[in-house]
Amino acid sequence: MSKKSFRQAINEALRDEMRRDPRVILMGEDVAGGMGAAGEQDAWGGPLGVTKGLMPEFGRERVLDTPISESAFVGAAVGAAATGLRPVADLMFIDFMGVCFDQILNQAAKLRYMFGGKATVPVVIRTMFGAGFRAASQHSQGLYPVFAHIPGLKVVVPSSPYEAKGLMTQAIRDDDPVIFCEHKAMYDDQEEVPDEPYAIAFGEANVSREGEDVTIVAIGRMVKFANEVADKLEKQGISCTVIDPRTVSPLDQDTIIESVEETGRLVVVDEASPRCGMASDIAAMVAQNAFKALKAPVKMVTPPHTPVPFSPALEDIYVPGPSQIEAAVRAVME
Amino acid sequence: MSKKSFRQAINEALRDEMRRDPRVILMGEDVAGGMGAAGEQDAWGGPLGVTKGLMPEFGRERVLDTPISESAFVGAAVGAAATGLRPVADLMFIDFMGVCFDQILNQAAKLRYMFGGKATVPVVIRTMFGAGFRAASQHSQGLYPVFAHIPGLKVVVPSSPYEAKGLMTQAIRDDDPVIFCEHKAMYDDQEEVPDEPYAIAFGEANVSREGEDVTIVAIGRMVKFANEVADKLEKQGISCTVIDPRTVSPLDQDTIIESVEETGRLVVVDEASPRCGMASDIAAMVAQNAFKALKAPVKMVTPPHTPVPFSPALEDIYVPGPSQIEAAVRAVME
Amino acid sequence: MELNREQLLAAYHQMRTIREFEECVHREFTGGAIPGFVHLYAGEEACAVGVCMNLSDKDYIASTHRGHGHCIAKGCDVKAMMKEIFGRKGGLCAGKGGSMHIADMSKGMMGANGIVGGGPPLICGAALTAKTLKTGGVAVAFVGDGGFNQGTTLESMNLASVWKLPVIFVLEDNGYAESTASSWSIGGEPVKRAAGFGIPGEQVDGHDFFAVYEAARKAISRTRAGEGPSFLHLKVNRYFGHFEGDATTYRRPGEVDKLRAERDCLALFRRQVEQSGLLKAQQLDAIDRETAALIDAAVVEAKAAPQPSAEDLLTDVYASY
Amino acid sequence: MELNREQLLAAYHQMRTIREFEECVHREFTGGAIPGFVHLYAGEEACAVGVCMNLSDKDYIASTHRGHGHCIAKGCDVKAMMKEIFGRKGGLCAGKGGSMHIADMSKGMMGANGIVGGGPPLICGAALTAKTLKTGGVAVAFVGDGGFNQGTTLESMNLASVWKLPVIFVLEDNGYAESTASSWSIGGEPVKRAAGFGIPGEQVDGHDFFAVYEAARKAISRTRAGEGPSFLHLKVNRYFGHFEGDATTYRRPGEVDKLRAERDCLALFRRQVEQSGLLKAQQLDAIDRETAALIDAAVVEAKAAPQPSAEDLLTDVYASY
Ligand SMILES: Cc1ncc(C[n+]2csc(CCOP(=O)(O)OP(=O)(O)O)c2C)c(N)n1
Ligand SMILES: Cc1ncc(C[n+]2csc(CCOP(=O)(O)OP(=O)(O)O)c2C)c(N)n1
Ligand SMILES: [Mg+2]
Ligand SMILES: [Mg+2]
Repeated sequence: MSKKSFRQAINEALRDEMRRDPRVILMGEDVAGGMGAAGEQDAWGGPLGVTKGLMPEFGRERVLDTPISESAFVGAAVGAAATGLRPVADLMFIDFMGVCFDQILNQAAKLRYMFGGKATVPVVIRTMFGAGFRAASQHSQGLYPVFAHIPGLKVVVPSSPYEAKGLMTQAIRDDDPVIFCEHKAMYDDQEEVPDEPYAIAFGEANVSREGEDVTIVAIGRMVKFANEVADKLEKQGISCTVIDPRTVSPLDQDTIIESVEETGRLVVVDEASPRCGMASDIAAMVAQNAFKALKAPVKMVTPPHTPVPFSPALEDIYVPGPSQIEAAVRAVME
Repeated sequence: MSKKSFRQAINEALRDEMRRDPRVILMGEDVAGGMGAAGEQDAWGGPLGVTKGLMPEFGRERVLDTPISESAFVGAAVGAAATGLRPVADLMFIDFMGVCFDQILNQAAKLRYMFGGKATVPVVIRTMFGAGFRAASQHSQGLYPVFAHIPGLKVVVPSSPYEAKGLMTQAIRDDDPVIFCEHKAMYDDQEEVPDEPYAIAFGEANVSREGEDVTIVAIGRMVKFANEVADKLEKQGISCTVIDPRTVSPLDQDTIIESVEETGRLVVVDEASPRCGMASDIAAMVAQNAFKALKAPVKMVTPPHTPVPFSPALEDIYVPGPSQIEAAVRAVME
Repeated sequence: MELNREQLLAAYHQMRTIREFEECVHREFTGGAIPGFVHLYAGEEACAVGVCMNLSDKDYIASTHRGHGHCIAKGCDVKAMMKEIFGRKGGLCAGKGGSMHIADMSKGMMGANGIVGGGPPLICGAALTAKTLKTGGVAVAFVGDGGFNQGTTLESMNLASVWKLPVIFVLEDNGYAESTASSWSIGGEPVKRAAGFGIPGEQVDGHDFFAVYEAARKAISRTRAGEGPSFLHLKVNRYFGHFEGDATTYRRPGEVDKLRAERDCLALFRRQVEQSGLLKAQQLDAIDRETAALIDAAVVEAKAAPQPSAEDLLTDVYASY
Repeated sequence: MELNREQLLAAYHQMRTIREFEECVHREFTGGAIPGFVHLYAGEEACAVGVCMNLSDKDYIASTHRGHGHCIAKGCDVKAMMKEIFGRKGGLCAGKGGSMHIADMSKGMMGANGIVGGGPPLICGAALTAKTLKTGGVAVAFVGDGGFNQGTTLESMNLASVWKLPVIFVLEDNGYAESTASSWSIGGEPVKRAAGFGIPGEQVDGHDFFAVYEAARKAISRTRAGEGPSFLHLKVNRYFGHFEGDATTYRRPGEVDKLRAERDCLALFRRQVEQSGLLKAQQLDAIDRETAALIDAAVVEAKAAPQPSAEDLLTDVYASY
């Protein structure tokens, strides 16, 4: 056990699984870096350094830099997974899904079903998402609701270094295609993380605190904010349960429903766009399955229905934060 | 006024707008057909003949066949729209969005916002969706919830020939990018359709019948089923309002909310996949905004969370039909 | 390299099986017994068989929407294929895939694909597996002339070139993508385009089994030896419409009749092996009868096979739930 | 074709403005005043200016993530650009786009693009508009060596070829895509690749303004005359990291210093026009001072400009609500 950043936690999970299983390989643009160049090899380890050090240990045969050809290399990861490897492909930003979406939507997600169960596709697609980085409309999106919409994909959104390590380990060991969504503003977050490998099961939410008045379901970076708000409101006599689904698909419906059956109130907090998003997905599920328990309207906290603006002044009001969450909790308590 | 098929209705809207405005052009694979071939020109008019006859009238300069390069030609339509034309691009099946998604997600939808309002993108992307055709997993999806998720896109799902003509006219006249989703099993549906051009405004739901007990919101082909069920239940003393949103983005929230405020019960019927879909989008919106009026849990009728199977025996139980809708209405009446 | 009698008989057997299969599916579809979208391979048999004769089970192929021929050439079970196309239990994909998604991973057949250009990226992955695990295998991507313009195909050519993957790209240029002529839709010249990605290739008459076989043999052994991807441009024709139901009005009247009379790969094959004395007409006739009987039996069995059961709808979405 | 004095001064003015702009943005970013992802064009000025000198406002360009140089070369307002990069009101895109989405449709600048390969399809559309409305305009897609492997780019080359669009594809090969060498990532040879799509092209020294200008002139007039798309492969270098913050350890130590000393486009330009007696040192020095002052003023104004207001967040999503 030691303090590790979100970045280190993921790096460690990748390293440990690569040590354990020679079929695990990495590929992506500059996942090592320096390919073909005269200077330093492993020059990048990905744009935010998450895969740094893996190429020196495992060699270029297992850590493959790629041309900028996401369809080809994400598809290659899918094809390699179907034929015996366990690739982890790096789709640098989730916003780039658009240039390789078919290989995820129609190939990775469907091969097993279309082939009557006679294929498995144990591929992991790591990708960065999220606003707050002043990275503007094409580098700041959530977009995991799009993946959650697609049957056949598992979609992971870790909320802390500890979660990230355990979920990445599971993602690599899992026999289904997994979209692993890392919030780019969390890489430097730190917490105590075990040194040895461990896997966190998919479809099991983490209840980070239990309360009596309101259930807050929050995703990714929003979990931290939800806990902050819950801390604050606790002192003011409002007691909240905070649930982190960890995997948005499969979704641990039971934990959410059971909690709402106790509290009678639901606030869902998500950073992705509101329409057909995770907030509405969870809110609707509760309105259908735990209606009798509800004492107040469900409340969704999301950004507005706009692209992500560049200007810091605008982005700061775009991203949901503690104040919006607090307002929502207070609203359902009225 | 005369009986027209869904196919004819769309063809007429395209033809009339092309006559009215020389900037309207069509492009897509085999939208005319026969390009470069020795036999008949205008050989196809699209795989289901929807654009047949337009090339002979408007010429190959305004009805452009394309290579199989959806990113290039959908992107070209977007770029042409931003520079002065009003293109209608044919993305043959909505399932093919994966090979051109970036041009829709990050270009068409965002140019206006990213450029601070200094661009308009009056492009229409026509596309076929829907199950029931035994077309299997990669040619039967709904997928419009993915487009509805994206700020900057307008998404239309017509439910009849009359609606199709008026909504296509509006789509072409609209200054925003529009995804126009045509259910492939509806092309031969017929009804009375005016001969002259008319536009149906976006964001205004059609209330096809008003009742007191249950609000059914249904989309696309499901509208017909919902009306059938409402007819049947009427005779048994259950009176339903049936709402067709027509455009799933923008969504006419007010009409839905007002209706639920009267009936107190909501069933949402959608053919797209359930997670982060239109059914949950509408159900959650109501659970948040009309909670006080609700007398029963909201109920969603969708296919299961699986790809679309090929076998007719399986596909027939995959697609929601009148029996599932009836069961849902009865359930909320309990 | 000369093919021996046994190999020649096998080649003819496969080509003939494909032809019978497709003619039969055409009849059954027209009769209303087969649902969905069906694209037939008749006329192109020499391509699939000429290429796949150079492959074994450890080698993979990725097919297109026009996949029956590739399936048969790669050794898939013909009866299970027919059941699949009828959507029945016992189908190669349990009835869930149908014609457009027919596949058998155990035979190295990674699937027909409903997405034009869907296969090449996948096949790069199969090649990467072969390279990483040093299986000695190669991987073949079949692409149509239409699919040759899809970005996924073009990217895959570059990736295979740069990664030096054991991939052979086989362009089956049957003159049309739906109703659009390949002479129009392909800018430039295919062999030069491949060369522009650093991939050597050649153009071959796709009606001529021997020409295809020989070109494929050279390309595949070069690639198998670790020299990187290769390319073949097969000029060929299809006999039926783009899909079943297509009236093919974009073709000159009589175009197909002339092709059937003059460029039929089965007839060309027969002429060549009979004239050279390698095989006798009776041997080939026997194969004709045998394959016809096989296909008849396949249809009878497919029609008698049970429908999938309701619970099959919800399985196979995930490997672990 | 000879450039007259006025044109030469204008060319130098633009190149110098770009250099000043980028050096200044580098300083301000390092000092923490500029947020976000910023990619600088310094070193490549001769490419943007050499090409865009052949264009007018009715011609369109699509840029890359490294877009400041293209913006300036296409005539965008430098002060509004600086405000945009600072995210302020009055920015070229009202502060909503930033460096990666800087654009001015009224100048025919269709935008920097955060998506590698995002621009070429759009530019095919601009070219289609020009062709359909017979404006006489052409459209230029700037693509990096990394972006040259993106399927969207490759498809666009084929589409432009087949549709005979007035598009010029300009490959700015600065040796790297992020940290990956273009000598590795591009399979085959770029000019041959373009030829494989039926597009003629040539390779040019991208440090040499005159070489770029002349090659672009020929390519653009050919394309403007209706002969279809053209291609240019510009070999060049960037001075700064891939983005601001990149330590560029993948480059040989001293690589950039040597380039700055030996292959700097501004220095090469000066030498040539001075030696040939076309322009005098003083004239160029005056431009240096003028552009430096302009950029200084731009920064001062940008820093003083107000932030966008909260209601701006919700506008410009749709043209009609
Ligand atoms: C991405 C995508 N675009 C379009 C289609 C529709 N489509 C199916 S087959 C086909 C033509 C393919 O032509 P080609 O590649 O030459 O193969 P062929 O049919 O001639 O064997 C088209 C356009 C598709 N299935 N996928
Ligand atoms: C589709 C997509 N993939 C990856 C990236 C991340 N990315 C941004 S710039 C870049 C390198 C581009 O290299 P090149 O095209 O040579 O342009 P240069 O930066 O050298 O000007 C990469 C990989 C992106 N923005 N979009
Ligand atoms: Mg073809
Ligand atoms: Mg570069």
